[in-house]
Amino acid sequence: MTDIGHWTRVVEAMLFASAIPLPRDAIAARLPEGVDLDAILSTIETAYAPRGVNLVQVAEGWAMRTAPDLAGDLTRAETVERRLSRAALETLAIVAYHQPVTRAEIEGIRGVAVSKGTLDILFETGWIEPRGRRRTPGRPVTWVTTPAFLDHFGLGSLNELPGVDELRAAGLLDPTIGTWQLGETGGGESEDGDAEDDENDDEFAP
Amino acid sequence: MTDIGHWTRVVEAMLFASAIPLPRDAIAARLPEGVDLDAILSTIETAYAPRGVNLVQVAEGWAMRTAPDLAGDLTRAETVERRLSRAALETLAIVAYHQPVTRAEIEGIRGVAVSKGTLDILFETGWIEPRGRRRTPGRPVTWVTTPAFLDHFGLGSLNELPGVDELRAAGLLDPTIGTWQLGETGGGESEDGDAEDDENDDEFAP
Amino acid sequence: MSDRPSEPDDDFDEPIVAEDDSLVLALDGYEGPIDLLLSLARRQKVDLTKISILALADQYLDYLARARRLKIEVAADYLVMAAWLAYLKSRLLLPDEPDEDEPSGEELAEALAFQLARLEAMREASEKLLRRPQLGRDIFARGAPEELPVDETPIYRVGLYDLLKAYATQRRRQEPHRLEVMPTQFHSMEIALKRLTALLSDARDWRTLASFLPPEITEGPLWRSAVAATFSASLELVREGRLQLRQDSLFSPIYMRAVAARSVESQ
Repeated sequence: MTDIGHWTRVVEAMLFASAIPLPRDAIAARLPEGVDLDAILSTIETAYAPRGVNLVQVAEGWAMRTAPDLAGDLTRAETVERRLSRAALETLAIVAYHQPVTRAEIEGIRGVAVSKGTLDILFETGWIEPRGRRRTPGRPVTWVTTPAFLDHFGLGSLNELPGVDELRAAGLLDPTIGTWQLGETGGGESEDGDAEDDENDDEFAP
Repeated sequence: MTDIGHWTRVVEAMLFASAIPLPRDAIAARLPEGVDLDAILSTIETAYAPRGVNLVQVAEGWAMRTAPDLAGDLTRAETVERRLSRAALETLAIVAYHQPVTRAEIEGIRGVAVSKGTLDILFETGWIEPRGRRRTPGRPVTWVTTPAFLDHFGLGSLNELPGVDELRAAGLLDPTIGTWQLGETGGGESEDGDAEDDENDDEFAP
Repeated sequence: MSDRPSEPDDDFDEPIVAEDDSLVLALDGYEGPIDLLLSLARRQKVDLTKISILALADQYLDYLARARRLKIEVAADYLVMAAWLAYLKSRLLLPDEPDEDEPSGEELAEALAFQLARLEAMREASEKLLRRPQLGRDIFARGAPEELPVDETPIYRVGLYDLLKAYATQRRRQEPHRLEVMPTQFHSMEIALKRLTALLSDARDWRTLASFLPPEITEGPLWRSAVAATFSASLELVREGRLQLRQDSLFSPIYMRAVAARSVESQ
């Protein structure tokens, strides 16, 4: 831990100062040109790896976090931990793995109606948020997960969702297969691109 | 930074995660007996001394803080857009049209007191500056506009400021108050005379 | 901390307790027919992709039959699923008729298997997520974040127009003001009286006051003045005994009709 470069110290201070992950660009914006940020981040990551505090890549950014193996030795946060219902957890997983996803699509996957309260709780927790609308009749709202979700579960990006590659390979995240076979709701619910350049988009636009 | 003891890591994580400086006793209370806390704190202090974050002892206890010498490099220069208050804008206009002018004279023209802060803000913008003093009792400072003022407003010289006639021609001196119609708002506009260097056209508007 | 991962699993207790045939019937524990199907499928103890949909359909129908024998109330969606599974069974057992519009029995079974597998995958995924170290519970962020200093340089966006406008505004404030009242358009009582008198001959039956208003006046102060003027005029005509007024209750419409010529004469 000797001979630490000046800009390494500056980056270290920035990372320590922030409670939320800093996007790489936000760090770079405070550094002079020519400073090799990636090398600096890598240096810091290595230096802290054995310590009680680590540099981790979460939610598309960088953050200092206590080492996960110390969980048992650290006093839990005073806040009462929110126990999510099984329905809420399943819904959260579906939003995470199938996003952007409409409520009807969630219901199609779960096979039961999703109460509005379930989405509200997840929204209130700050883990999911509505983003855009399907370009299908009714223009239903689609839901996505937030950076806070990634941060909470220590995920660098959505690609780090547990087992996401296997699920994708098995076709289980394939959005084109709906619930038509049960002759129930959601029949008309089909996948549609989110691309802004879709045709007949705008007729229902507010 | 190798071979860090487990309890050193735990103390490090505690100090990092705490919202408030931790008194020595509070840390000790969370450690098993026999752990040499002073040695640990000293180890951490030494380890972080050259880094971007330091362990410091403040009145309330121990805390991690970004290194004070980095303040300059952590400071981000930002330009923020501000709106000039109406008072400031009017004061600026009066200085422009009536310079050199004292604060008392500005107040006389505006009909209300001019706070020192208003002149300070204008001085800070670099658009006005004090030049000389009136040869009257109290020898008050007189204010004039600067070349930066001309520059900002795209004026070649003070002579290019439009005269009162031109302001009227541009509709800027039209009163918008003083017209009233039953049940209507913003109904008619009427001309209003200028007291100083125009004949009064006192007839009612058509 | 090694005790951590097992904790959330309580949420996933299954309502079916017994391993053997004496399965405990508790439909309340299921979140709908798909959930029940998934639980039954898990009992086949095979990879969900290799599951026998036919066997599964039988198990489901059997389960529901037992529930009904035990007089357990079965919600409609379970019965809908039962009917659909019975249909699926028939499609699977009977040779497929070549019909291009309808999916084959195998396709239906595949789709159901897919749905079960997908839901199972999402359940596993949510458990895996929960097993991860979580922020604020297992790992912590900096407790006392420091705000990085920002050196703010204010810039003022003011145009020449704003400056001139400000000057003009403050000058205008110094000048004497005049309150000018614009000519007001209103419907006078004289006009209303004239109009009402003219219309009187046609007003044998009760008509609302509004129907006597000039049709071209529909809104605004003019309309309000017309209502007021017409009402005043009607009072005048009542006083003269030429008109009758009626209002059934407070704020309800006002009706008026002409007094028959005979009665005028008789006065």
